[in-house]
Amino acid sequence: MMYDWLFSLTGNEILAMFIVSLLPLFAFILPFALIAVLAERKVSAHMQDRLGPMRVGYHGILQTVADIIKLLQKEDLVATATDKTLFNFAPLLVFMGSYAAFAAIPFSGFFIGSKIDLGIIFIVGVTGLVVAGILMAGWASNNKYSLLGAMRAAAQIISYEIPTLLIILTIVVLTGTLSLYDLSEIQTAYFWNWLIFGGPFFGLQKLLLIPLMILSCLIIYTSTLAEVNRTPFDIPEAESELVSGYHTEYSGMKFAMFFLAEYANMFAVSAIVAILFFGGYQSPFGYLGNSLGWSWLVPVEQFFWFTAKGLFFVFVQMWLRWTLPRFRVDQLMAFCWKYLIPFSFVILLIVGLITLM
Amino acid sequence: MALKTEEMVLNMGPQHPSTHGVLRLELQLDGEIIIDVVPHIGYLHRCFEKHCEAMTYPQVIPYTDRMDYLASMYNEFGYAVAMERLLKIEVPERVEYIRVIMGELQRIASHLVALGTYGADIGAFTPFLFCFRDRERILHLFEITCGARLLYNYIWIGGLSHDLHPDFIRLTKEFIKDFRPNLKELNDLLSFNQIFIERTANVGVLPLETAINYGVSGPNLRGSGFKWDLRKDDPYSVYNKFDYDIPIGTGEKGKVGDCWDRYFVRVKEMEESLKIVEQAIDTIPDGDVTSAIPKRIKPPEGQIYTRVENPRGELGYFIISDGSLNPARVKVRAPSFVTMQVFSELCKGWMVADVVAILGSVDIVLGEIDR
Amino acid sequence: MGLLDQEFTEGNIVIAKTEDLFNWARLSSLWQVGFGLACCAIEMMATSASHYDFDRFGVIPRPSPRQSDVIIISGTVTFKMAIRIKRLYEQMPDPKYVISMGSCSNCGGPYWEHGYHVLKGVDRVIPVDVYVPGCPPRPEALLEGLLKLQEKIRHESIVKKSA
Amino acid sequence: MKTAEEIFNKLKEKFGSSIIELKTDKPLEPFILVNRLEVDKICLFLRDERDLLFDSLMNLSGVDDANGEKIKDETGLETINGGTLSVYYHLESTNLRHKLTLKTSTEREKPEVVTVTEIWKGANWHEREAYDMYGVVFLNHPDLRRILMPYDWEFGYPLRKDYKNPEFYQGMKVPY
Repeated sequence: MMYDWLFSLTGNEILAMFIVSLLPLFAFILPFALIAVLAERKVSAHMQDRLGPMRVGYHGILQTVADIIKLLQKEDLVATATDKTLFNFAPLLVFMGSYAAFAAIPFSGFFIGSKIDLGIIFIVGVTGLVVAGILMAGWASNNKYSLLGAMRAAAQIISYEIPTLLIILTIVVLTGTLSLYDLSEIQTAYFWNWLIFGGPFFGLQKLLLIPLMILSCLIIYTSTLAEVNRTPFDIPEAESELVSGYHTEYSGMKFAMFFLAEYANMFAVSAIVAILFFGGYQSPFGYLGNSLGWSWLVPVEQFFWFTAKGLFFVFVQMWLRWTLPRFRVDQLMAFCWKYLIPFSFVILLIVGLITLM
Repeated sequence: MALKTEEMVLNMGPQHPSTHGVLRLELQLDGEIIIDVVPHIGYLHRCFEKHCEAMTYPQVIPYTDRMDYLASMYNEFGYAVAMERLLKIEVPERVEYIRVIMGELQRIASHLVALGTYGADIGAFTPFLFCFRDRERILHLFEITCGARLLYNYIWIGGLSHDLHPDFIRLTKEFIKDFRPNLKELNDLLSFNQIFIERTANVGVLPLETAINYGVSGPNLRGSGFKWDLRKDDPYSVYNKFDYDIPIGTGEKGKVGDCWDRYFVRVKEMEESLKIVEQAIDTIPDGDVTSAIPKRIKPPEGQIYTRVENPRGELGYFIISDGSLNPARVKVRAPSFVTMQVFSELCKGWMVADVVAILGSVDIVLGEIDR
Repeated sequence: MGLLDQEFTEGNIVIAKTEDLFNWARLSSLWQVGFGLACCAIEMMATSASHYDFDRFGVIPRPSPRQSDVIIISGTVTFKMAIRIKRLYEQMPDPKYVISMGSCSNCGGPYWEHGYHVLKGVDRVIPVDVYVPGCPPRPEALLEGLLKLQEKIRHESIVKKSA
Repeated sequence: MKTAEEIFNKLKEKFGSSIIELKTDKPLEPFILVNRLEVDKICLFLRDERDLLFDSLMNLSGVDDANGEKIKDETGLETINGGTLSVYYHLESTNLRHKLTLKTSTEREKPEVVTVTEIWKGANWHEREAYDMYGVVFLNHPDLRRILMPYDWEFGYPLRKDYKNPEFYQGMKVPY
C-alpha cells in the first residue's frame, strides 16, 4: 500500500511512517477545512436569498484564507482568572481527538493511515478525547456560559455515543469485521452490494435487512450529528443562549483551532457513515480504470468516490443547520435515551436473528 | 443525604445575542432550572418625557418615533389621535384611510421582525432572513411615501406630511399578492416544524387572570385566549369601516397562552392586517391631506388619556396641557414595559433555553420599555 | 507593535509585501460583535439581512467579543450602558476597530440638549474609527462606513505610526 | 357601564371624607381627587365591588404640578418649593367596559402615597418609575428602587421641573 510503496522508495521506515501519518493532515484536512468554511457560508447564504462572501478574491474564494491570516494576527487574550495550562491545552486536545480519527479511515484502496483491525472502535474511542477537550475548555475559561456549554457538551456527546456504538455493533454482527478497510472491501461491485441495501447477501436475508439498514443509517447519522455538536443538536455552543458556549473565551489561533477541529470532525463523521453504509471508496458502477486497463487509475477513482460521498454528507449537515431549530437539553437527552437507544437495541436483536438464518 | 447543590447567578447581560437589545436578566439558576429572574432595565432610557416638556406639540412627534422603533408609525398614530381629541379637530376621511393603511403595514413589518428574531433565538436562522426580505418591501413602500425607512415623522397632528405616492397603490397590491404565499412558506418552515413546536408548546404559559391583573395587552393577552383588541373595543380612526376578526390563542399545540399561541396569534394577525389594507386600498376617498393641520397648536388647559392598538399591545398617551405651547406632561404607557413585569412570573421553573424562547414570544422593544 | 520601529527603515520592500498581505487579511474578514442598542441596530440587522448583505464583505456577527474585530455602536449610548460598552471594548482582542453608527452615538443626536441620561457621543468613552451619520443611517451608509474602515486598514502600517 | 358621577357618589357614601371632590371643569375626562393615604382601600373597593370591577390598572403616572412659588437665585436657577406632586391612576374594567381616573397629590418636600401593588401587580414598576422620576415615596412598596436611572444616581429626581444636570457622572461629562 502507500506505506510499502514509500518504504521501497525512501528505504527507512520512520520517514515513510512520518509521511503517511502527515499526509491526511496537510493533503486533505487543511484544504478541506478551508473549503468547508467557505462552503458553509456560501451554502447558507444562497439558502437565505443572499450572496455570501463576494469581495474577497473572485466570488469570495479567498475568504477563509483571509480569516485564517487575520486570526493569526489577533492578540491571544488569556484572562488572568483562567486555569492557564488547561486553557491552552484544550484546543489542542479537541483537534488531536478529531484528527486522530483519520488514521483509521481508508481514503482509497491504495491509501489508509494504518490498517488496524479494530478501526471503528479506535475511532469511537479517540473521539472521546474531544469530550475531554471541551470539558477542559469550558472549565478552564472560568466563565459561567462556558461552564454551562461544556456540561451540556459532555452530557450530549457521551449519551449519543451509545446509539452509535450499538449501530456499529449491528454492522459488526452482520459483516464480522471491525476494520474499516475490510468493511469497504466487503461492499464492492455495484451499489446494491452496499450495506444500506442489505450488503453482499442474497435472497430473503437481503430483503429483510434493507428496512433495518436504512433505519440504522438514520440513527447513526443523527447520533453522530449530535456527537459533532451540529444543529439541531448544537446546544453546547448555542449562540442565542450561551453566547458561544465553551469557546466564548477563546480568541485568535486558539479559536481557529476549535473551528478547524469542528470541520475536521464533521468530515470524519460523514466519512464513517459513508464507509459503514455507502461502501466507503467503492464506486457504485465499477471502475473506469479496470475497463480501460490502467490499473493506477483505480485508487484515484476510489479517492474521488470517497470524498464525493463524504462531501455529500457534509452538505446535508450544513443543510440541516440552516433549516432546523435547536433542541432543548432535556428534550435532546430524552430523544436519545427514550427513542434512539431502544430502537438500536431492537435492530441489533433482529439483525442478530437474521444472521442466524 | 441529599446532594448539596448551590445556586448560580447568571447574568444575561446587556450584551447578549437574544435579549432583543439592552436588557439585563439576572437569572438565579439551580443547574439549568430557573429559580428567579430579575430584569434590569434602563440601559436605553433616553429621557423622552423630559424632551416632551421642552418641545412644542408638533416637535414631539419625531421623539415618539424613537420610542418603539419597530412600530414608529403607530406611535405617531397614537399621539396624533390623542392630540386631535384634545384639540377637537376633525380630520378629513382620506387622512384616516391612509393612517389605517400605514398603521396596518407597520403592524405587519413589526410582526415580521418579531417572528424572525424569535426563529433565530430558537435556532432556525433562515426564517429570520426570509422575514426581513419581505419587510424590505414594506420599508420601500414607506420610503416612497415619506422618505424614511424606519422613523418617519409622517403622521402630523390633524393630517399627514405628504400625500400618497402615485404608484403606492399599485406597489401595495403587488406586495399583498406576493406576501400571502411567503406567509404560508414561513408557516411550513417554522410554525409547524416539530422541533419548534417542541420548544414552544406548553412553555411559559400566561394564565388569563395574571395577564389582566398585570395589565398585559396586545398579542400576549390575546394569546391567553381573551378577545381584547382596542381597534374594536375602544374604537378610534375608521377601523369600524372594515371587517376583520381578532385571532386569539386556542391552545392548538399545547395549553392556551403558551409561547406557541402568542407566536401564532401574531402570524394570524398579519393575515388580518393584510385584509384591512386590501379593503382600505380599494375604498380610499380623495381629498387634501394637509387641510386640517392647525398653524399654531395651543390647546386649552386640560388632560386626556388615549390608547391605541400598537403591534405590541395597548399604547397609551396621557397628555396634560397647561394652555402654553409646550405640553406640561406627556406620560406614555408602553405595552412592553407592562409585559416585562410579567416576564419573571412566566419564567419560573423553566430552563435557560426557555428564557430565550419566552423572551422571544413576548416580543419586547427596549426603546419603549426605557422611554 | 513598537518593537519593529527601531529595526527597519521607512517601508522597504520586504515589509511592504507582508504588510499588504496582513492588511488585506485584516480588512477582508472583519468579524462584528453581534450587539445593538436601539433603532440603528434594526438598520444594522437589515444590513446583514438578504437585501444589503454584510456577508459579501466578509463581516459575520460573532456572539462573543473575544472573537470579533469591529464593534458597531448602533444606537443611543446612555450612562448606564456606557460603563458596559467600555468593558465590552476592553474584552476585544487587539487589532480592534469601532464604527459609531447613527448620530446618537456620534454626538448624542436628537437627545443632546435635554437628554440627562444620554452620553453625548461614544467617543467620550472609547476611541472611534469611523463615524456614520444619519438617524438611523441607511444600510448603504453603513456599508460605506465599512468601506471607509477597510480603506483605513488598507493603509495601516506596522512600521510607521499611522498619522 | 357607570359614569364618573355615579362612581363618585358611590365612593362618597362609602368612604366619606377621604374622597375629596369630583373635578369636571377642565376639558375631557373628569377625575376624582382622593386622599393620598386611603388610596389602597379605595382601589381595593373599586376592584372588588360587584358592579364596578375595575380589574386592570391602565396607567399610573407621576406629575409635577409646579404650583409652588418659584425662587430664582443669581445664576438664573429656578427652585420651586412648596406646591404639590400628584399621582394619576387610570383604571379600566375589561368586562364592564368603563374607565375611571383618580388623582392624589402630596406636598413636594416629603411626598408619600400608599402603594396599590397588592391590588394590581402591574402597578409595581409604574410606582418605581414615579419614584425614580419624581421622588414620590410609595409606602410599603415591595422593593422601591430606581428603575430607569442608574442605581447610584444621587443627583435628585430628573423629571422635576427644577432638576439640574450634574457636571460629571463616573468620569463622563454629562452636559453637552
